[in-house]
Amino acid sequence: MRFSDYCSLTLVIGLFILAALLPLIPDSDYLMSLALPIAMYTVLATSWALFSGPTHYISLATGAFYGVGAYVVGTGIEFIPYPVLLLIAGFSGIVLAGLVGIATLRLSGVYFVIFTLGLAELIRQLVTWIQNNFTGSRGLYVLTDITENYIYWQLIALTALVFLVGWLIKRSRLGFALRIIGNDELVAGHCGINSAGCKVILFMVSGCFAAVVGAVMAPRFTYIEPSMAFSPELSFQVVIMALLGGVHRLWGPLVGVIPFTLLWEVIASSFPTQTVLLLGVSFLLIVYFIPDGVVGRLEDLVKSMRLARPGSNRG
Amino acid sequence: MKQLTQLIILIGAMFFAGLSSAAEPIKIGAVAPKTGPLAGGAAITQWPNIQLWAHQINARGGLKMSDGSKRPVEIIEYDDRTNPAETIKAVQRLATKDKADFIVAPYGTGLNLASAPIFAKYGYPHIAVSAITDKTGELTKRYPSMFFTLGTTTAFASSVVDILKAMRDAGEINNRVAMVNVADAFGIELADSARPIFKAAGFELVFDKSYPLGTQDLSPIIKGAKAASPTSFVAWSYPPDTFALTELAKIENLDVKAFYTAVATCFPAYAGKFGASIEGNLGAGGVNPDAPELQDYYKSHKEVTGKDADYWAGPVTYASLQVLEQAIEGVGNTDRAAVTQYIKDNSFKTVMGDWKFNNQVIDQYWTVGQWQGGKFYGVGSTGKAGQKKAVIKKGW
Amino acid sequence: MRFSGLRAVDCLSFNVRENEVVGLIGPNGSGKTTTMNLISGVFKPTHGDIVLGDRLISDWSTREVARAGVARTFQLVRILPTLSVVENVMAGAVFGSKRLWGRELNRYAIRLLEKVGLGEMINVPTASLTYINEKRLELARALASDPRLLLLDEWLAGLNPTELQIGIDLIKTLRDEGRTIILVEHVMDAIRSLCDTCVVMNTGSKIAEGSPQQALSHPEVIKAYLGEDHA
Amino acid sequence: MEVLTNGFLLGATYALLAMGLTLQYGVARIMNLANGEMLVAGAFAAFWAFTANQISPFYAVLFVVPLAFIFNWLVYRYLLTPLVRRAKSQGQLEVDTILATFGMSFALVGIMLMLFGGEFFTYSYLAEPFEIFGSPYGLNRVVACLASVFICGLLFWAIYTTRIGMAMRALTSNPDAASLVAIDVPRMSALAFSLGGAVSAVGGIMLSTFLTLDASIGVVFTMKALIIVIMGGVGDIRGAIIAAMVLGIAETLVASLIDPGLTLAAAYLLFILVLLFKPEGLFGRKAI
Repeated sequence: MRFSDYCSLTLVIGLFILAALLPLIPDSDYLMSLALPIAMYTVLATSWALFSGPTHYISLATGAFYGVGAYVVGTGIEFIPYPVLLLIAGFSGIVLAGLVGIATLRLSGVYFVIFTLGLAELIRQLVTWIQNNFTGSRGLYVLTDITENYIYWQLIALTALVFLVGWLIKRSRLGFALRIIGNDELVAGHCGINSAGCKVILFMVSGCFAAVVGAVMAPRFTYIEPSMAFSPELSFQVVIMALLGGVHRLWGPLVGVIPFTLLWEVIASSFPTQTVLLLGVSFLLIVYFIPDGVVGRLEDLVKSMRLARPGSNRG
Repeated sequence: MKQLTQLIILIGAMFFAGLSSAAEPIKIGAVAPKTGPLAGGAAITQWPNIQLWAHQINARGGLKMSDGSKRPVEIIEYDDRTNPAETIKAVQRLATKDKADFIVAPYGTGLNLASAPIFAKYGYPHIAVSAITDKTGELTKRYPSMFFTLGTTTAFASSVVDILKAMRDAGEINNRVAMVNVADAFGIELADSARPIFKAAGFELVFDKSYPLGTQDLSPIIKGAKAASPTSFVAWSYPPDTFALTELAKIENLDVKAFYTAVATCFPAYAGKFGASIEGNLGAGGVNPDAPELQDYYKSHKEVTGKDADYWAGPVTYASLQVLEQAIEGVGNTDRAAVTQYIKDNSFKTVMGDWKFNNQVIDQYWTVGQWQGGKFYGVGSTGKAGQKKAVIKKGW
Repeated sequence: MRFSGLRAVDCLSFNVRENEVVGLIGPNGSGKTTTMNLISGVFKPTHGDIVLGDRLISDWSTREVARAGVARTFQLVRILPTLSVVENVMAGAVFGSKRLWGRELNRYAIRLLEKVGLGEMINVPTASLTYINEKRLELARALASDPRLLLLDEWLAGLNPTELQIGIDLIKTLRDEGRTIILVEHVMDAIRSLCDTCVVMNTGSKIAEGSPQQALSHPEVIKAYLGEDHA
Repeated sequence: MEVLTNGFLLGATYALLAMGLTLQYGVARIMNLANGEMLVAGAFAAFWAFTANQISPFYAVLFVVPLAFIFNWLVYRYLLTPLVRRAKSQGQLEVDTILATFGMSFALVGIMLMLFGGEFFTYSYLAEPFEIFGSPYGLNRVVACLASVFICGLLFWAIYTTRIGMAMRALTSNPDAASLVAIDVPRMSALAFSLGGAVSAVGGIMLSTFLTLDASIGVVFTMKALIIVIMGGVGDIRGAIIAAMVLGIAETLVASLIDPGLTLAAAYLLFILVLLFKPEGLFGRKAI
């Protein structure tokens, strides 16, 4: 590693420590109510971008994995220790993503989008059917002593983990393969890359994170209703946040999550009766005016500044 | 459009109320769905009652404080889009940023339970009206400022069974019951607790199926239930399915002596849609609409909000606001701990009769209602006065 | 290598021996590129067999064919624009028969770049390469897997005379190294100076085979290229 | 027999749902996720006409169709054309339109909430039994089914016999080639999109006679329509009709014979199976 790498590593670790200390600030409750969704969406959007960034597949399955994670905790909380449940949730996410990936990643882009959109609905129905006919009302209540702060810390730890995993993938053969696939899938095949396999692995990583996030969040909701756990809205929010930030850099989604959560908060608190309308409009504005994401915009800006500086050379 | 003008009028009213009494308003937060799956229900039982309550209080100058001054109420509304994460965020925002003095409980079991820790954390009295759960004991122990008013799942299920049992003992129906439920938390929980109760009472569930939330065509359900030739039909249903099941039962001429659909049977829109044919239909909830205080309530509800109130959760929501109102005036200031304690210790006169919380739970409540002569009368309860006798349904 | 089948390419059969350069020529639309795609696994033959060494590879995917040691370039150059020049070459050496990584990979890629004459272009953005340099880069990527069989699809097309000479010399060095190459070309000079054997195709079928001289003077070939009058 | 008739009625309803989206996605290449909201808007109009003005929902068609057409034309012209122009590839256009129309669906829900509030709206119209083969069915369902058959027939006729229809079919199979043979692609796309919107609104009117709806329910219908369109093969009206029928009958069969709790699961399963074994849809052509 070079010196600058050490610098950025220190910076990143410092930021994480700062973020983790947030709940300890007195009167930080309102801040926390924003920081918690930011942390949650950062994990979701970053892990989403790990898959969708390089493969260009828009996955709307986040809600499905999230719901599965929440249900694992809901069903098992009374007789399995919580940390084990997190592992089971992650594992379920991996298995589900693997199955779905093998079945659908051969489909073309738009079919994949629709399929994943339906996936949350499909799983919700299977889960409720099983619950209805076999387990009864078990799995609905999650009464634990896990406080908001602990949930937040778990999410921060997950954020660190997702960044670490993302960084490791980037440096690995897998990451390199993905960049080639993203450029030209035919060439990738001729280079001996198993593109379907790479996509499935990534989808599994992303599904695992989403499921664990669902599991972590479950205690916060106390009562798990299927229609809310498997919410398609969540999937879309993750997509739009990641795209707003930019999916080609590891930290891109983070840059999208923060402004979007804040914007959301401003809309929700200032225009409580027109929330949905304004959300729709802001959604449209993002699609029309920031198509390359904030990161893209930033990079353009940096580029134009460099060009504007006299005597500077390219690169 | 209508809503917009109403809003303007409301704001105007508040403005003038604010002018006439210089006292600082009491901030009341309100979080409930305006969009999402539960928005339809909240638009009938939650929002209009908050509007009515605020209107009435401000019309009489505000809440009386111990120093003799009158403080109007100011409602801060948030839409949680039927998303528990948003409910939590909105309640937290109300508590920390808006510094609301009190917060009206959210709408729906899930949203109430999700936000309960926040209410507890900041010491807000949390009169969870539209929450039906069997875990009231555990929840009230965990959250000392949480109150329940609508009843428990088991009470709802056993009340229906009791009514059917009475009918059977009178020789009006036989043992054959068809039961269906919507496969969402509410329906699953009710069906799950109803099954053993039916069995214990000697009923036979000749048809027992669930259907997914959002099913467009429920006719296979009604056809299937009809084929099992029951004399009673029980559906633990949500509003859209309540309407659909009733319409289909009518079309198919499902000839049962007892026809029960859960949520929304008590909605005015239900009567509006089906007219006289719903005579004898049973549903969740119920009130005693002949009680004078309720008659006043229905009249002013129509005047202020322009809509008819329903026959169950709406009046209960209003009653919970009356509890809050009387507790604040009883304490004479906005000390939340004192108000919570006051709610625990005192009894209240509400549109639903006299209320006294027993271990933070109202244990006398309506469970089953029936359309009789164009009104939805309570026919099953846990010890409410003015209960009518359930009658059998005589065709569509 | 035996080969036959498919409507676009029909009744085609030829062998390539090790260390041999085979030229595949024919008028436009005669099925040359399709043949390349069949060998490299992009298409699967409906009839007939493709054999590499002693293994039947007809049903293999591009990935499997590549891992078995077949590398190719494309008629329309396909470089990877968001990767650097060095990374473009690395792409060939990581996943196929060669599985390099780390410093070794980097050195290996730079060596190959120098070999194809791109030694000075290592730090140039990929998007700003000239046409011949794009072609060189693609060749370097194909070579990176150290292939048993190299497929060059009109690699010399579109080059100006000076570049053409450089290109021919480059392929010559590859031949002298003992590489096995199938060459699709329109440039007859190149065919003459590079190929050991030459297969001429028209409308999907083989019409002649032999040394370049023999094949190009075959009456069918002249007819196919120049029309009836010259036959 | 009863099950089949019921399945047919449901299938016809689904065909009505999907017809609009088929035009919008098949011809105009817009994967319109706001399609369901258009449908709900149509239903709202019928509800309003019926309850406030005692106008039969079928007369409501007369003013809903032109309004929906104009509205959708404006949407296409001013909101979607920039995306079409910007898109470098079909894939990018798909992503952009999916996101944009999702935003639109939010905005439309917001507008409807503002205008009508969030309550359920439902009314009784033709809710009388109608006997087919000796068993009763809702007359409103039967009428909706007939309307669906009529609309599908009309579209079928228009697409397969008129000049404009031929242009649209050309557009479906290859937009680039279509522009080469002097088909005004932008105008034709706008026409198809607006027509699709109008058809969806009519579907909403029909549905409102027997379903209970509210402002935010549109996404449910969008989802169903998407499944049908993709199952049927993009841009193919015949495919969409057959897929709708298959789905309707399959759902009814599962609900009647196995368990109503699994109807939607069965629908998705069918969807996956079709995609896996015939990725181009029941009637679609193989991509080249």
